[in-house]
Amino acid sequence: MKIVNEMRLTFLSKSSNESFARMTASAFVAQCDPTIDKLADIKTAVSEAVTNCIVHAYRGTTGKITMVIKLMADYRVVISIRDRGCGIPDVHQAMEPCYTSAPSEERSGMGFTVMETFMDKVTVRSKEGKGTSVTMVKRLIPTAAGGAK
Amino acid sequence: MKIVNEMRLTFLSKSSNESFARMTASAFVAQCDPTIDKLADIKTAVSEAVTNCIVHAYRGTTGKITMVIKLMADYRVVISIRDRGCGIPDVHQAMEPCYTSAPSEERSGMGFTVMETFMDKVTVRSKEGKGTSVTMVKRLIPTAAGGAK
Amino acid sequence: MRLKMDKRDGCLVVGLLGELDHHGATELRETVDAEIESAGPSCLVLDFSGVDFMDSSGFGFVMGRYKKMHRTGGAVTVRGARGHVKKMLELSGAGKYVTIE
Amino acid sequence: MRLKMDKRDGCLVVGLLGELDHHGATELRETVDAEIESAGPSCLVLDFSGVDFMDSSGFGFVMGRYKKMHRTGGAVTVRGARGHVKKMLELSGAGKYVTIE
Ligand SMILES: Nc1ncnc2c1ncn2[C@@H]1O[C@H](COP(=O)(O)OP(=O)(O)O)[C@@H](O)[C@H]1O
Ligand SMILES: Nc1ncnc2c1ncn2[C@@H]1O[C@H](COP(=O)(O)OP(=O)(O)O)[C@@H](O)[C@H]1O
Repeated sequence: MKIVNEMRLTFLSKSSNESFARMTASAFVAQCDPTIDKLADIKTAVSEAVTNCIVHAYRGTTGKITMVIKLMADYRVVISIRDRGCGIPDVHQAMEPCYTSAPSEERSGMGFTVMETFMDKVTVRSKEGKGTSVTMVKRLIPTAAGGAK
Repeated sequence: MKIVNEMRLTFLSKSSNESFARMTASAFVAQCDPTIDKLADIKTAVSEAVTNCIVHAYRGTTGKITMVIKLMADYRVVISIRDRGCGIPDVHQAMEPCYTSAPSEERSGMGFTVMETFMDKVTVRSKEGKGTSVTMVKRLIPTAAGGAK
Repeated sequence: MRLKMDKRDGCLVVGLLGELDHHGATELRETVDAEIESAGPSCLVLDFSGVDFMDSSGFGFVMGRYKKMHRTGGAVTVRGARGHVKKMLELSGAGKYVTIE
Repeated sequence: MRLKMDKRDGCLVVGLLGELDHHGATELRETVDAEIESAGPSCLVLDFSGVDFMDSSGFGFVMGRYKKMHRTGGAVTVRGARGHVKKMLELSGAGKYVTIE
């Protein structure tokens, strides 16, 4: 499928960059004229993935986070957020609702659940000691089969 | 001088990305609590440099533009915007007010003048056939010598 | 994030202003907890009408305050959430522990 | 960008809404020029009160319309610019050619 527009952003794992990453994603996706609701869904999912890099992947250190966003000709938005942090030993367990490795820090374990609720597809690839990449897809206009706009 | 925060954004030379680049710069610099005026100055300078990549560097083609922003511990913001486009044969001439190589497209030749007016320092490096990089510095809080905030 | 704190009839009313993400929650937590400890209110009202954005870090923030209040038998109410923030609160399942108005 | 066009006493009044950068100027140019050609106004008023942002592409847009109007002896007025947009218009030196109100 043809890519209509594409961006790549690299930034440091500082918590003040969480809102920056959301705003950047939102400003880029805004080019497709999404509904306010869909834009809020995307901002929330981006926030979860970026926060995980800061809180978990680079725990106690500062590393680089990369966010790539592709706007596809069929109105799908593909967002991937990558870190080179500690990795996830058991991705299946990590994605279960309420599972968190940091309950003492008031993490709810709902980050992946939120991503899966608000995006159409979430894929996680991770390697211990190497890092994690989360790829999320959202359709901005339902496909013909899915009904009208 | 210590870098407090840093980002790197790569995007395509499409005119719809002009406002995206401005918004991203603005969202990142907003972390330093700049005045609204200084934020507008930065957005304008970014817009000029990015537009030049789209209009001049990659004329008739689509290429990649990279924007790097560094927030320094002394409240300076350093923004560099780079392309791998056609380059500028005579940088001195290009920076003169009202010089433009594209008068028929309603370019005013005032892009560099605007950058120099709104930023504290503008440095241009260019190589024909290789590309151009524009580095701009803005002090968000005047130095002690320059008076109070 | 910014905060407005107010005491009314033994209740501590905390108005949150801004974006309740991990960064924002970290900024607030200590201030709110210090106030709970010094005032010892029997109920805590979190006024979300000024919250423009919330992610799952917001769930953690609400549940953390619930746990703290619960230790002394106090109750927590979340009030005034709108739009996306309201949708998020519903998703969180926090309604089992705190009153959502 | 969006446009509002209106005719008043032989004047074409064009209200610009949005950000007047290279992208925005490119979107508008043809529409405004087509209207100038069909209506043949003796003056053109560019209402900038809805312009939130302008860079040097905006100078080119104003001067381009000035040149077009000038060919038939028409005048151009720019009205309602605020804040940063006003500062930009002053910097442009366009005031030598068009009336800035
Ligand atoms: N980028 C990451 N790097 C390392 N571990 C991660 C990453 N993202 C998620 N995890 C792990 O997956 C768990 C569940 O993540 P999530 O559902 O977002 O909940 P929470 O962030 O509240 O813990 C985390 O507690 C952590 O152990
Ligand atoms: N990134 C670039 N790549 C190639 N040429 C450039 C670039 N930026 C500027 N130039 C050259 O410098 C000239 C002056 O630029 P500027 O002052 O911004 O005015 P304008 O964009 O209105 O022409 C341009 O007309 C062009 O010839």
